[in-house]
Amino acid sequence: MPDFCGLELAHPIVNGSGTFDAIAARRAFGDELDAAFPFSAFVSKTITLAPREGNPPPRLWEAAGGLLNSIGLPNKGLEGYLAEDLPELARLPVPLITNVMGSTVEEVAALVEALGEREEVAAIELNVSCPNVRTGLDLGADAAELGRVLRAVRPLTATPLIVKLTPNTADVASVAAAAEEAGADAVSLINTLRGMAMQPGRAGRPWLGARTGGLSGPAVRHVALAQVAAVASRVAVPVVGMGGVTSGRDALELLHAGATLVAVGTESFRDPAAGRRISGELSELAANRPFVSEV
Amino acid sequence: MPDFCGLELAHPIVNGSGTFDAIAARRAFGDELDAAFPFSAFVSKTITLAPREGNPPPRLWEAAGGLLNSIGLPNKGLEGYLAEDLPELARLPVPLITNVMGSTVEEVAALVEALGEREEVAAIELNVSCPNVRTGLDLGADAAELGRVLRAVRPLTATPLIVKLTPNTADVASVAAAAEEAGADAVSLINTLRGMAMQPGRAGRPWLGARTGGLSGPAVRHVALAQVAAVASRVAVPVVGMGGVTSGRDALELLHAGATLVAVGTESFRDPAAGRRISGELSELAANRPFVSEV
Amino acid sequence: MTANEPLGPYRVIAAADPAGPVPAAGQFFMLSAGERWGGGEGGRPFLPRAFSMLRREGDELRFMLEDVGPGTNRLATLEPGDGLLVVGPLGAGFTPGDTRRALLVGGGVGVPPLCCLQDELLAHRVETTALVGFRSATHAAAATLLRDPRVATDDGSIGHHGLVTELLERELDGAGGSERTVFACGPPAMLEAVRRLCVERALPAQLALESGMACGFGACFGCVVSLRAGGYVRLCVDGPVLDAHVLAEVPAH
Amino acid sequence: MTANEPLGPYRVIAAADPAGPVPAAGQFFMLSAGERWGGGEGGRPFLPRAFSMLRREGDELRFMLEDVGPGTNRLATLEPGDGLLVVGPLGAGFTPGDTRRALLVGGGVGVPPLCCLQDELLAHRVETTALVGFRSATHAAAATLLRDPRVATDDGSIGHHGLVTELLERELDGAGGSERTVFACGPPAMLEAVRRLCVERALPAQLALESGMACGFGACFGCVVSLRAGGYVRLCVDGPVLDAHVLAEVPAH
Ligand SMILES: Cc1cc2nc3c(=O)[nH]c(=O)nc-3n(C[C@H](O)[C@H](O)[C@H](O)COP(=O)(O)OP(=O)(O)OC[C@H]3O[C@@H](n4cnc5c(N)ncnc54)[C@H](O)[C@@H]3O)c2cc1C
Ligand SMILES: Cc1cc2nc3c(=O)[nH]c(=O)nc-3n(C[C@H](O)[C@H](O)[C@H](O)COP(=O)(O)OP(=O)(O)OC[C@H]3O[C@@H](n4cnc5c(N)ncnc54)[C@H](O)[C@@H]3O)c2cc1C
Ligand SMILES: Cc1cc2nc3c(=O)[nH]c(=O)nc-3n(C[C@H](O)[C@H](O)[C@H](O)COP(=O)(O)O)c2cc1C
Ligand SMILES: Cc1cc2nc3c(=O)[nH]c(=O)nc-3n(C[C@H](O)[C@H](O)[C@H](O)COP(=O)(O)O)c2cc1C
Ligand code: FES
Ligand code: FES
Repeated sequence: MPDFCGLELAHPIVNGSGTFDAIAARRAFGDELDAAFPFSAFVSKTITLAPREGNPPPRLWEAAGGLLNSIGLPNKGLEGYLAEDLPELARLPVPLITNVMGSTVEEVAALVEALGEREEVAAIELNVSCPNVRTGLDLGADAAELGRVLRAVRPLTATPLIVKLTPNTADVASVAAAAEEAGADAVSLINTLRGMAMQPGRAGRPWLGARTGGLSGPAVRHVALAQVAAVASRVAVPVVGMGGVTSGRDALELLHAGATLVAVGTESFRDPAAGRRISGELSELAANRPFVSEV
Repeated sequence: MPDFCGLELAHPIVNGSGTFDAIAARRAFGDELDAAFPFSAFVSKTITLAPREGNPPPRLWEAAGGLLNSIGLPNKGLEGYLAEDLPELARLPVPLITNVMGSTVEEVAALVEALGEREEVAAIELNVSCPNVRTGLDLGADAAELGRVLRAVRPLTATPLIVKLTPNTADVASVAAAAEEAGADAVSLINTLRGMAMQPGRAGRPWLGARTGGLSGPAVRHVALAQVAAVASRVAVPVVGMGGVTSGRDALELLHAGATLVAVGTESFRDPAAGRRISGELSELAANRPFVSEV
Repeated sequence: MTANEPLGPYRVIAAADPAGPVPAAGQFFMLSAGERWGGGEGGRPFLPRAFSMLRREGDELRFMLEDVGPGTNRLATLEPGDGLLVVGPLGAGFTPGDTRRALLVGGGVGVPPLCCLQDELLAHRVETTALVGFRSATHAAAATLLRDPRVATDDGSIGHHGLVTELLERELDGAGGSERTVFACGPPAMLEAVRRLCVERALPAQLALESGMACGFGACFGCVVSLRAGGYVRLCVDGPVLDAHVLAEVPAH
Repeated sequence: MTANEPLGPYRVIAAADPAGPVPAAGQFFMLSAGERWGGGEGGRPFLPRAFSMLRREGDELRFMLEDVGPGTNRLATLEPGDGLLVVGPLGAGFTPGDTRRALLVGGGVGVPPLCCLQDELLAHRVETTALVGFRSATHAAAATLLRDPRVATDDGSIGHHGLVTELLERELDGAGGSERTVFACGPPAMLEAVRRLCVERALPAQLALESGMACGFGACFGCVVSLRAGGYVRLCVDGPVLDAHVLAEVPAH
């Protein structure tokens, strides 16, 4: 029973933000889904202050051992989320983590404040893989900028705050340390790696509607392990590790690298019950094979 | 016949540094290799000032769609290279590009000066994926540091200088622009993505002798396309694109993204003649399918 | 996988699904091989692939597919007994609804959902006309899955020499043409032509679209198509069958 | 791929190689499937796999392999006619050299290079003694590839109940034991035991080692082993057969 920021979770497997829509899944698979919910906590797709349509299609490109996506964070906006989605998500049998993103301090503050008031929201995850208006870089690529934003919003709520780091940076451990220092209760990583695909047969034309996208899946698993290990050895707050997990063994490796929870993303696309399968594999591994622990 | 920094090359396919050892390959495959050399120029493994043994084994881990390596730049050092390897490499039927790395300005300067004097060396490639003594970060992760080093060494030789960028950075295009401004004649990318693998069955123990390594192969192809496109649209100097190329089609996509040459790395491991195959596929594509060109 | 048989250049594959819910015409399933999914061209396939249900016979689901890439290639070469991951039924299928005479229009691998639909309509004694287009007579083998189909081929090797939308136009211009409901599935260019025809004539029309899909159950937001009114819908949960009149256009991919 | 046959729990596979150079005992080849290399456990295999030549018969190369992971699994399930990429012969094999009586010591998938070597030695009328260890009698089926082998099994189900290195020790303690040259190939623990025995007794010994390899032709510097004198050598170009006396130890992987 992992304890994560005060939440008692049934097992260490949660979903990666934006890779499982519990409301749509309920429509597709019926109420049995809730009875055997694949994750020990549910992480929402990223919510922004104003509604977003997302990027123009195509939004998907299949890569060797992975997926490149340029979804572009379509969502109903804060109000729509609170009015329409939150009641539905509150019915889930597991705690709800709401993921948010803003491109200015003010936006982030408004999101954190509004969600912090809702007791249905067990924790807030802040997605910092968004271009920062001041620097042009992703907010999460720059330790100083991220610290500035966090110090401004941290006092606005008592709800645990998870910072979802971007992997597209030279030194993720320094960024994580800055987040911890500025008051983050946990960090999560990795988000997708920036990538691009070309339209078959059309010279120089990108395939994705947004030109570039983010790579996920087994292709990024070893990058995730390196970043999670680097971050976990640098910060004291709990780490949610993710990136390319497809099995209990993969999850265990992230736990051994220092993660407290492991998120499953792209693997759910092929197997919607992957979370449940992986948490089962994980307990089997723990039960059957006492691992030699030496670091 | 691509013109690259004044070199007239027979086709656009070269090798990635450290992924083809022309001297060992001659021993394995005999002199026919030279007769049908797979690349239009040969790029040496990275040479350092002093000899290096490289990292402790294991040095290889197979990933989904790729390879994680922690070879650690074993080499005979500058003197050994000049005395033993250069005469052998000068016999190759293609121009020789020598790749070097130093961890201080003085080291880089000594390497560039010594190699710049040798007419067997058609160009020098500077590998900047090495931790910088001043900043702790990779030299190539930091535009200002890289500019400083390049401005110091650029005047030391008239031989074309290619800067091999590191992909482990937030904004590779800015680093490329700094390299260009400081006098680089070309840039090459991507080098390997930082990654880690765990020892099967041993909790938290890294597999690689050096703990972390670098990811290459098809798993990184879309990251390479994004970085090459970003760099090519930012700098005017020629770009050598690489990362996960396994076919003429992959190579063409990098060319369309703005590369002048394409390097083949990991793919040569499975197919030592991959360079020749890929350049053949490339000319076939060019001949048979007039691509619609629109950007 | 319980069967894998050729049908002209296509394959009809079957999967045992004793416990699954009964799918409706136009619904689809996400399929992937239980083993060795991957390792094809470009290291693919990685994601599952969407296939419309062709028919459910007893405990068996049937699909018809064309080998066009690494995913369909792998599925086409599986053998009975090999593992197959089946997720579904998914999405919103056709809504036959009223009693207007049904015009089924399809082409190529767009035939399967129309077969299902025809079965359903015939069971409800609704009259149907089926118009189907193919590249050639060999491909037209798939027309045998339908009852009384009228066939068009690109090369004229069987049936009407030309596009199936020409047959459709003739039919709509004929007696009772304005009293039809159109149900269509096929390649984008065909569907776009059908959409235009039906929008021009203000005819009710339901189009079963395709789009790249990563998940098929609403999780990834990757499969969106644009609406005429602005905004996007996810094809896997709000479709794959959409009202022709709400669409901006049928996307080329 | 021209043949794929079981030999106990192993497979013996054959590949047509009409144009290739004639390999020497102890040399190896890098193999990979022509199609669908990948898509196994963890998305692997990706790199080619190293296999010692078992024998060359006519234009055919033969290999013996054990299915231990995604690469060997894929190769073990190929069928005659399927594409196989073959790179080689590679590396430095055994150097039979002198006329001292040869002691061949092997275990499991270490048998193939000893078969080759025995053929060569017998052709030069050098006497050989072959000692081979296996997990069980079923595995010991691979001993039939050798002439007059003496077998040890871990479970005692056939031959000596114990380690092959016990047979070796007995042989070295016996008459003429100090007049032997040892040629060995097998799992790391066995090779390390052989190395110690031969170093202690100052006996000439050549060990065919294994190591993870990415390329097999000296390109990647990934396959290094430590020398007693310090430094590393690449097993694929300076080995896989190395003099036992130059090694620091036989690495566990
Ligand atoms: C709801 C629905 C129902 C369907 N029903 C059927 C059916 O009944 N029968 C049938 O045969 N087919 C059906 N399809 C189509 C089928 O899903 C595709 O043919 C299949 O996914 C192709 O996969 P592939 O790997 O064989 O080829 P791919 O190469 O994956 O697909 C071919 C197309 O995908 C694009 N593409 C190429 N490379 C990539 C890449 N790396 N990433 C993303 N896109 C790429 C190109 O546009 C190319 O034309 C249906 C699709 C949908 C959405
Ligand atoms: C010169 C030489 C000759 C050989 N001759 C033979 C022969 O004649 N017959 C034969 O059967 N075998 C032979 N081998 C061994 C054979 O090459 C291996 O068994 C084979 O490579 C295993 O591949 P696999 O994919 O089946 O299993 P893998 O899972 O790749 O290999 C199993 C071992 O590799 C390690 N491993 C696991 N995962 C990974 C990973 N992701 N990356 C890197 N390492 C990993 C572990 O140590 C594991 O025990 C030889 C090896 C060498 C070097
Ligand atoms: C289709 C898709 C949509 C995603 N949307 C979001 C999102 O809205 N917010 C976010 O923080 N991360 C998002 N991610 C990133 C994932 O949560 C996760 O960090 C990443 O995919 C790596 O994990 P994986 O390899 O297991 O998929 C998305 C990933 C995918 C593939
Ligand atoms: C085994 C190995 C060794 C490498 N050694 C070097 C090196 O010495 N110097 C260097 O600049 N890059 C080195 N690289 C990086 C490659 O040159 C190339 O940038 C990278 O592998 C991406 O290309 P690929 O995906 O085609 O392999 C090495 C890569 C591999 C796999
Ligand atoms: S395919 Fe994933 S949302 Fe439709
Ligand atoms: S396996 Fe690549 S150098 Fe030996």
